[in-house]
Amino acid sequence: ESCGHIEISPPVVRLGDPVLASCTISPNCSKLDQQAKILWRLQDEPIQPGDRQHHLPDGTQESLITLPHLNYTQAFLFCLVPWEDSVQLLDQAELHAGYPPASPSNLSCLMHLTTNSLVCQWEPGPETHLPTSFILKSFRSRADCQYQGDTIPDCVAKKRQNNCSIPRKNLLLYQYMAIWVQAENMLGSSESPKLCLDPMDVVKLEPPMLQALDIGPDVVSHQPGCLWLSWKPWKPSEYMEQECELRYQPQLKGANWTLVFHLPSSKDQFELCGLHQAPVYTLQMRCIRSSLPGFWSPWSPGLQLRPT
Amino acid sequence: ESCGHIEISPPVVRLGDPVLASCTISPNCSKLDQQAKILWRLQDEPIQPGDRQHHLPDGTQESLITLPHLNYTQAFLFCLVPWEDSVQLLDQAELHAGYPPASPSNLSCLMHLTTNSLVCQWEPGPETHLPTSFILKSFRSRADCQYQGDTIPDCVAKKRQNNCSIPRKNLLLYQYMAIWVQAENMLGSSESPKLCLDPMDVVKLEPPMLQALDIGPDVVSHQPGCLWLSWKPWKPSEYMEQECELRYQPQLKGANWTLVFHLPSSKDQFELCGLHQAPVYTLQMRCIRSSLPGFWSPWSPGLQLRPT
Amino acid sequence: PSLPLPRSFLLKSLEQVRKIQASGSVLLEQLCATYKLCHPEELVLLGHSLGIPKASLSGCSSQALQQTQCLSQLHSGLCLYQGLLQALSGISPALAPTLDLLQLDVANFATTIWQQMENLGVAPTVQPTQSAMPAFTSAFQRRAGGVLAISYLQGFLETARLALHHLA
Repeated sequence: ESCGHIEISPPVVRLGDPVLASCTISPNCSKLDQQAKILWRLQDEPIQPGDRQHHLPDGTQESLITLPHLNYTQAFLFCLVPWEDSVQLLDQAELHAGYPPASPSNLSCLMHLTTNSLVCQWEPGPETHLPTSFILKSFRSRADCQYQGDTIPDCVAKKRQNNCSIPRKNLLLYQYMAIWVQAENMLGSSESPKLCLDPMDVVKLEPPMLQALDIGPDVVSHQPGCLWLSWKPWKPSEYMEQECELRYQPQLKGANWTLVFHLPSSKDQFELCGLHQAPVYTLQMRCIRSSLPGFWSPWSPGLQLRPT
Repeated sequence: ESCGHIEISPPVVRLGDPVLASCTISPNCSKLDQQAKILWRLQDEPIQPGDRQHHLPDGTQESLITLPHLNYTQAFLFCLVPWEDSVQLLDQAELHAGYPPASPSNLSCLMHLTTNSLVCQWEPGPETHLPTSFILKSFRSRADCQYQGDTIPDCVAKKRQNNCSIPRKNLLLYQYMAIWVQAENMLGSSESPKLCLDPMDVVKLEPPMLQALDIGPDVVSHQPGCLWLSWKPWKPSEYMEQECELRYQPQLKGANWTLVFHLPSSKDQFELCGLHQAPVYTLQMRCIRSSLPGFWSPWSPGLQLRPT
Repeated sequence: PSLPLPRSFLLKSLEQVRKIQASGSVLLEQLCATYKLCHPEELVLLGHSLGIPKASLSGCSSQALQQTQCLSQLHSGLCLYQGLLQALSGISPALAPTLDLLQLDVANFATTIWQQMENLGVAPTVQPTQSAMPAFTSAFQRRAGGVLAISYLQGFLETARLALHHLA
């Protein structure tokens, strides 16, 4: 006894596009008189009649309506009939409207040595108003990423998250992989441009551990304006050959940084002299993978030291 | 080719009790000469010979050793043979020692209206040094908990946690249940005394929302030393009839609280006068389920107000 | 005479050797701390009876360094140790993550070597098949086998490191 059934096509449209709906009352619906006038209501808008109402060969009553421009991203369409001095709802359908996804942009990836995962992020593009899935796709390749090797399992981003983390077991370190993002919703799909990278060339490097060295009084060369340092690389990156930079600055308003280049990634004892401009100096260090591709680490937290 | 196998009995003992171990070398162990002297090592202690070594009828070599007092809560026992100028390990067994669990004590439960779960906690008693499981057991009952109704699914506490949360779907509110904790490890088990409670009689009540009422200038009766309040019960407990208390105190060193008893759980407008001792007064409220068992909520956070 | 090896291959390989050696020593430290298995030399007999293999790097020795043979032995040795590490899975929940990472790093290094052999045109048509792995029948055998296999791997990598420096 189907006393009212709505069909809409298509269920999802571009915002502003038309929607065609039909509401049918089957003849065996005993409660309604067969000449009932089928009415429609979109959301909370006023009730309106259908464009056309007619009987189908099997006696079914059908009302057709075209909503010229669906301007709700989500809305309910009701099929009703008049009832005493009110109306009765027969069925309800959910309409969705939005946009197909634009191509995701600014795809970038970093290899996290602490979690051993490759984390990629992107910009999703304008709001689509529709549930849209973002999937990070990749396959193994060679240097120029033309060669298509084994496909790597998809990395499906969580809802409303524009990043995804490829676990270590899906990564072939020291080999190139092609990687891109695919966005998809009910109105279409799109892809970002492809990246071609070796995960180990995009390591997120942390700064070295910089420490003051307390030199015994005997060793101190009594030369004023000196201080002694030691540093060692960030533990998870110890196996990577790195080159580092030191910068120091007197604690004075508007003072400039002085840089020391091409330092090794670990040093037990390093003397820095000529520090006469202020009682306290701030020192920082950063490192980068040497002779192989990599990114600079951020500067280490400032170390305040008093020269002799 | 089993070139060495340790058997210990029992694998878990009370701390300080003896342990008997045997190490056997089967005749088909080609790599070892059959007269090899079987040796033993406990953890990092010096190597020692067995108490007795003999051949079994099937040619197996067996060495027996009794460790008079096992004083490690966890230790490795090694069976070795001399080899060139060193030794070779044949097998390793893990020994555990500790105590059977004491009866858990101070079992108490609170019904959390926000998570709709009955959270019980207890004191586990002295350290047993052994993996010990704590399980909250309960069954449905009547007022005096003598009657044994349906058993409620066990609530297994997470490791090293002395509390457990019985989910709403396992609770029959407004009915009594008997509830206790069972502790168990390899050396025995014990039970706490039983509690008999209706979850709704042990609700963890939160204080009401106390607010200053800004009375329009016309209404103000221009009587000095007055202020106006309104309060409403904590939202999740709104359906519970509650009785409340108000306390107020002038912001003076060592001032006492003055209490107002038997107040309703919600009030749109309440006038408090006679506040002449200080420019600012601190007010707090608390409530309790009225005419049915319950606990007092904590006092609400202090509200600082200026009487007229 | 064999074709010279690209500098990036040698640098990446040396980095992979150091990476594997680093996690190998972490695992050995954990096996020692957790199970008091601190001396591989006390496990040689057990190694024989379990059939734990030692991979040869004769073509990489400084006296008779033969590039193609060295690369080929390096690759098959890495495959052997990857198989061994795989056979050790289930060693213990605490060590499983480090063991999994070590095994993946060894497998990835084997791919780096194989890739380079293909680039040089010296890669056999078919990858070497995995030889039979020892069956560990007790927790002790798995732990002791782990200590032995990883200490053999560390020695293998040390020889590889020297050879790669020679080839650089």
